[in-house]
Amino acid sequence: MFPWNYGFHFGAASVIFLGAFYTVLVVVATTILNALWRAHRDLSKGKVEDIRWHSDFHDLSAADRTCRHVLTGEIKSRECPHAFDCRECETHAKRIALHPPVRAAEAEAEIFGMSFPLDRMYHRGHTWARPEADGTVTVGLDDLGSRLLGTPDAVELPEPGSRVQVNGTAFRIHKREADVRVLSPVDGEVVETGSVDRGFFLRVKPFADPMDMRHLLRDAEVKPWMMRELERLQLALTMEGASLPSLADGGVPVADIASAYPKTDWDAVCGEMFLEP
Amino acid sequence: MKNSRRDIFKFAGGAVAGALFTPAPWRLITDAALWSENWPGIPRPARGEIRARFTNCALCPAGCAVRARCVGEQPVSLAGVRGGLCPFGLTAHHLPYHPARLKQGPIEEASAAVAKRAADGIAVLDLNPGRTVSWTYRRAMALLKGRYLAPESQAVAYDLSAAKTVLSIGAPLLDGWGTPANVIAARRNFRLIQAEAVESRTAVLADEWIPLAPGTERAFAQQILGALQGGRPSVLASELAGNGPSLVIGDAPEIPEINRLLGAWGKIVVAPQEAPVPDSWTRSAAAITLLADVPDHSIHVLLIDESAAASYIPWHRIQPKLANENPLVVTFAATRGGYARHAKYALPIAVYPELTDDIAPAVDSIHPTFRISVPLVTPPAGLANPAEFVGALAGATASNALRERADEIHKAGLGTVLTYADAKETPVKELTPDAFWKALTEGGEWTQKGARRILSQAPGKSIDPAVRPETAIDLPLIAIREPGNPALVSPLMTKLYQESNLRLAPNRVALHPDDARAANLTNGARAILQTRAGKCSVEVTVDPAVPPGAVLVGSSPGIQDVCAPGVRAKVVSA
Amino acid sequence: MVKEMDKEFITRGVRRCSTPRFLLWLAPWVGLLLFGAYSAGLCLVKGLNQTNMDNRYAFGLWIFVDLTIIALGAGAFFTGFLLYILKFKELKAVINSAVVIGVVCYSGAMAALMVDVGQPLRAWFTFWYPNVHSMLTEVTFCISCYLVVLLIEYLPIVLKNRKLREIPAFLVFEFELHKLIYVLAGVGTFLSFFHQGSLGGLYGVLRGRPFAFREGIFVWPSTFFLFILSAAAVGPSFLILTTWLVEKITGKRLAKDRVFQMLARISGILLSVYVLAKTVDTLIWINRTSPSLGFTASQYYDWKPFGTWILFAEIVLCGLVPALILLTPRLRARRAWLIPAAALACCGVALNRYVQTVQTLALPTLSFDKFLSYTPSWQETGTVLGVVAYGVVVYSFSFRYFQIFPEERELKIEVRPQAEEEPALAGRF
Amino acid sequence: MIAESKKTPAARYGMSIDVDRCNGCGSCMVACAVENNIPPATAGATDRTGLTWIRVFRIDNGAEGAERRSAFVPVLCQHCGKDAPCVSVCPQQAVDVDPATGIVGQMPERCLGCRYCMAACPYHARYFNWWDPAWPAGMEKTLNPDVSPRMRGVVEKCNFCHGRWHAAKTKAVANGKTEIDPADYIPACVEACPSGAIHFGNLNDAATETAQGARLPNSFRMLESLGTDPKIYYQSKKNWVREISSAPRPAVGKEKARG
Repeated sequence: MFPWNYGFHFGAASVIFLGAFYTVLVVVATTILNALWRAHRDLSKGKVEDIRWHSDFHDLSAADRTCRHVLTGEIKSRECPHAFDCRECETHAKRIALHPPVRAAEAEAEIFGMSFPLDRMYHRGHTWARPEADGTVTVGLDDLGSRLLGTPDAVELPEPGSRVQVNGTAFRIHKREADVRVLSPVDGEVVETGSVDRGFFLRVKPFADPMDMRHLLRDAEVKPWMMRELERLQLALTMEGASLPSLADGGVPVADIASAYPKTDWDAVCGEMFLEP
Repeated sequence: MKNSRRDIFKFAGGAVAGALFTPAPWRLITDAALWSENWPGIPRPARGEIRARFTNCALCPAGCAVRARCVGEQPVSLAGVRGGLCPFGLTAHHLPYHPARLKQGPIEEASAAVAKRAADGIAVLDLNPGRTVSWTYRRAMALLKGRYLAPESQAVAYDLSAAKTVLSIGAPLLDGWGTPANVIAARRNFRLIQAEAVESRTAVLADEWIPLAPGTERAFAQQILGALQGGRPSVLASELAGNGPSLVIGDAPEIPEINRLLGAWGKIVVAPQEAPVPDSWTRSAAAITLLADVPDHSIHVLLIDESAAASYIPWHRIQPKLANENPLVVTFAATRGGYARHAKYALPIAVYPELTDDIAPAVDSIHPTFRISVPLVTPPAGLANPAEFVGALAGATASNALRERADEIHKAGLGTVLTYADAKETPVKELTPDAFWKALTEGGEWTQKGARRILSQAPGKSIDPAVRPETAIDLPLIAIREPGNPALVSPLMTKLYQESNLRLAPNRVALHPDDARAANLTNGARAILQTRAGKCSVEVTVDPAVPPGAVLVGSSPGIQDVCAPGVRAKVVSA
Repeated sequence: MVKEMDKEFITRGVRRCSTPRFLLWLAPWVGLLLFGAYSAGLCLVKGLNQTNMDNRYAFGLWIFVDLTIIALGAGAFFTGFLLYILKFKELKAVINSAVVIGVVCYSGAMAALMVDVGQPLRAWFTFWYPNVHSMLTEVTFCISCYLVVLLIEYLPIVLKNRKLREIPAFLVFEFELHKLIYVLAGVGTFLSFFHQGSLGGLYGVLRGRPFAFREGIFVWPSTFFLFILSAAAVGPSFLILTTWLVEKITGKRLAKDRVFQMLARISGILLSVYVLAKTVDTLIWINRTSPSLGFTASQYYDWKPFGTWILFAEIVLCGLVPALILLTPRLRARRAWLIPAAALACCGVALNRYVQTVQTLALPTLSFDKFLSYTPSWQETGTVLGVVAYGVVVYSFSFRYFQIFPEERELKIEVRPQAEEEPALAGRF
Repeated sequence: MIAESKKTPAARYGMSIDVDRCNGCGSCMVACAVENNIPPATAGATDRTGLTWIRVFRIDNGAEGAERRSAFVPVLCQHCGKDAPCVSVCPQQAVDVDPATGIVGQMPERCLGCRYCMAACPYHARYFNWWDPAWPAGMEKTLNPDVSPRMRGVVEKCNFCHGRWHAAKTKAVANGKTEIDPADYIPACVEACPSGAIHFGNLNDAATETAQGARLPNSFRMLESLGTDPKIYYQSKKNWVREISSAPRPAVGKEKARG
């Protein structure tokens, strides 16, 4: 193995064989060390939430990764290459520049009996962000999200003062067997926590002022997105074995959908809907 | 400075990385390699200066000269001085450690019991006659009015070097028959015809092998005798007569007469000669009685000397000679496998190379010789000395007999002594008695190469012509005997018996594949060997070299007790 | 709540049986595994006299099994190679399964080898004093390196477990490692290429065994290349077979038909190339190699029971026939053809390994040798069964807790309508 | 040491065995076992699991009945001179060829017991320690001090009594000689053979009996067609015995030699 070991001959065979062996060792070791070093760097830079989202996003089925502009029918098919962070997206920027989002006619969109006030912006993980007058942003579950989780069994909110980031965990909600990580629509520092009854869960002081909210859905985008989400919900329910009247029949999602499907794997349904495969 | 856990990890990591650049870990690996190359638990041979010591092998009458490589006093290998040794002799230095060796026995109790009943009718059965101790027995028996018994033997010696054609009827000529060095030296000069049922080790090297039907050796001998006597001519008989001097050897009773007709009697077949014996011994010695000549039920006390037994006599031939009521049998044995099975007392004896004994002349030894097997290893305590035991019964001291005999030889002043260490031959006349004794006990041989004596007694009283084949439908096989083994063999003989099947192990029988199949036996199976005389548990070897209809039997005492050559036998699955 | 004890470890959205049921399924395999451990323990403590191998049959059941499972485990390297290097994206559906099979096969083979050698504690001498001219050195180096690579490839699958990835360090490491996985796939391909080859070379270089000896290119006998080809050819077939088997046992659909078809096509193409090469090699061996060593090839097949039928079975029945089926789109589209063809291909390679190891040693070389037979002792068989049980246990665990088939969730919906007529074994995992 | 062996011409030790003189007594086998500290067989050992560095095979001409003839052939490591099949296969250099003597050596201390060399050897001259070596109590005192006993799980084989070679070499060096005296170096089997069937010596030295035996017209080597250049030469005047040098032929209706 080494020139000083018994029986070592400096021949072509030895040099080629051991050369290849050491190369393999070096390559494998380098790869591992590289991965470890990168992981260490990520951890120290606090990129865990970012990576968790990227990893989750990567595992979403292709249909779930559709670009928002496909939902609105602007583009025929496109998979989001930026993990739903449209702030980095050139296509989005161009699109916005070409067709500024149409303001919706009413102040509130009603979709299958669910209300989506348009004073706020929606994250594809079923949260909304509403800029407040004091420069903070309130974060809450949208109507579909609320109905999916009904009255939560438990809510785990971050401590005020902690940080949340876009697509990172905002808070956790337990409902039946479901344990859902709700994704944050904004970057910032938590200044106040709410509750189901107060209508919001977090009040966040954004890092950047004004806050960049390009990645959130708004106005006319909400409706097509919601239609798509209901389709997904339908699919998820079917997949998880729901046998009760399906939504496609025109049924309106009840206030507590979970209780309507007692035999369904609610964890799987929520995972699907809250973008957490 | 405060040390965090992190700092400790960093330090440890740095230390490990740094250590890789020192020789320590590499050295450690190499040491681990060396350690694993020498597992513990394996015996370490004792080291020490190696020197050669010489003796004579006492395992059989061949008495080969032996050079022993010894570490200190312990022989670690044996080799022949004149040519190679047989496998038994080569490994004899293992015998003292044989697990089956008899190590303890009630010597005093036996002595008292024998002494008490000696007057009833005592006998000594000497299975290795012709030794100095045999004279001791004869003297003791004369004093005790007992009998000195020897197995039946032709009292002849053969001068192979004088033969031009040798016909061996089943004799293991090249496989332990005589002294290997003599036979191999003579082999170049004679044509060897081996007539035998199985292609034995001798038959393989014979110039011609005549395959006999099993059990027809006697008929074959009769045929030759008939041809020589002018009956139906036979090619073989003419060859023997025409290509003389010819010699026929074997067990058939016709053979002495054949040899006489061939002119070998007196020329090749001569009288065995003995080294000089003190007059006082010959004067007061009991006669040699053949076992067969002893009246039935006449022996009340039988002492058997099995040491270096040249042959084993089946128990069923000894037993009828014993008194009906409570016979006392004492055997001097190295193992429990022989007569110890039938004896009241089995007394342990020294084995070669522990023992001090002289060696009876071999069948091909035509000159008087005297060779002593001197101990290379100290015998353990608690062994019986047969000579002293028997001598003590008669009130005679026997412990110095060998020296007395040597002094007698020296007194005669004839012959020469060959010392193995320097390969020098010195006339006895030039030596003092002590120097002569020293030469004998440090590895030497006395021989008197004088004029040989012609046989005075002509052979062939009346030969029982009857060859009555045993008729037995229930015993389909005919036994053939593998040449004998010493009673005790080295554990290393597994190389030949078990790890290669080169030799048939003493407790085995070999069958032709067809016979094995008929008896539903496979190689290595346990089986029962049955004859008219009884049964014996054996292991089976399936060997196409065994002729169909025959069973080649090993030489263990158990098998010999029930199965003599030529008898009908059966092997059944155990 | 024993029933749902391990719920939080199970991938979201897949259906797995209850914990007691899973334990019930594992019980016999764990029993077998313990029996195997006992058998192997006997061989390690008392020595190899516990086996029925001997000086003439120096290799036995274990080597045959090792060679076979390493060939079958070749799916791991070959799928990785196709997916990460040649970018056959569809194979993402089975790559995890392939890696688990690889880990199982290679670690099982290594374990069996450790029992097989007389002094396992000295195994590292091969690294310390390597004889670079020995095929076995190449095998040892490559297999141990490749096992390390496989374990590293297996790591992301483990770390991706739902519960484990909640630990940030695991999550991040898995993410970063997965990004570099193509490097490992490349290294794995390189190593596999050489050890599959040198396993073939192992026997091909035996000049003293004209039945196995082959001429070759440079330092490698032709079996070197034949083994690589055959391993690459049956790796995908074995993946088809295992995936199908798991589907049958669990009553779930795990991979899209497209994946099966692709694997079948790859296997078919490689298998036909292999059959061609093997035929040419056999002809050269019969007509040139063997006679030049003084052995007429026909004599090998005169020792019963190893007649020429074995050659026919190896090349035609278990080579050409499955190759043709796998190459015919109409036939391979139907499970009734696809699965037997894949099984035949696997049998073919097993037979080839059997012939190379067992028949080689059975045939006499000296004219007074006997034709030998050998039956493995129960300790040998037990050890092999233990390795099989170990494989089943590891695979079952992996299947239950890790995402072995990423398409499973998607395919769940398609199997739904038949839910009522699920096979009895449904939900086993 | 290396410079020294370059000065003197390398020896090529070999044997010449006269099959016609071997009566199969087995002395060579036990002498070998004594010399090389080979343990006696364990209870379960057979002729396929034993340790017999030199093994005498009984062969026959394949005929049945009266035509059947046998011979004994001692088979030991043939010390292949060219492309020894066992040397290149050992993964950890436990097998080597001494260029000074041409002896194929085996280092059991280095061996991990993979048995690849055994599969490689066409002469089946390699043996594996299937059992822990065991001697009856006390018998370990008779072990040869010049040879280390081997442990279970390693391969061993004939090395032309390396212990004896070493002793001879030491003696030669002590006497200020570069070459060992042929009389000092005789393997145990050669010494033990009662019929003198085995001759051992330097094949490069044309004067030795061994080299002369190798040149006899009825001399042959086992499986010479494999091209391994074995250094054990056999002689026999019998045609059927000489045929054992060639490949085996199955017994399907053909006359053949078998063991």
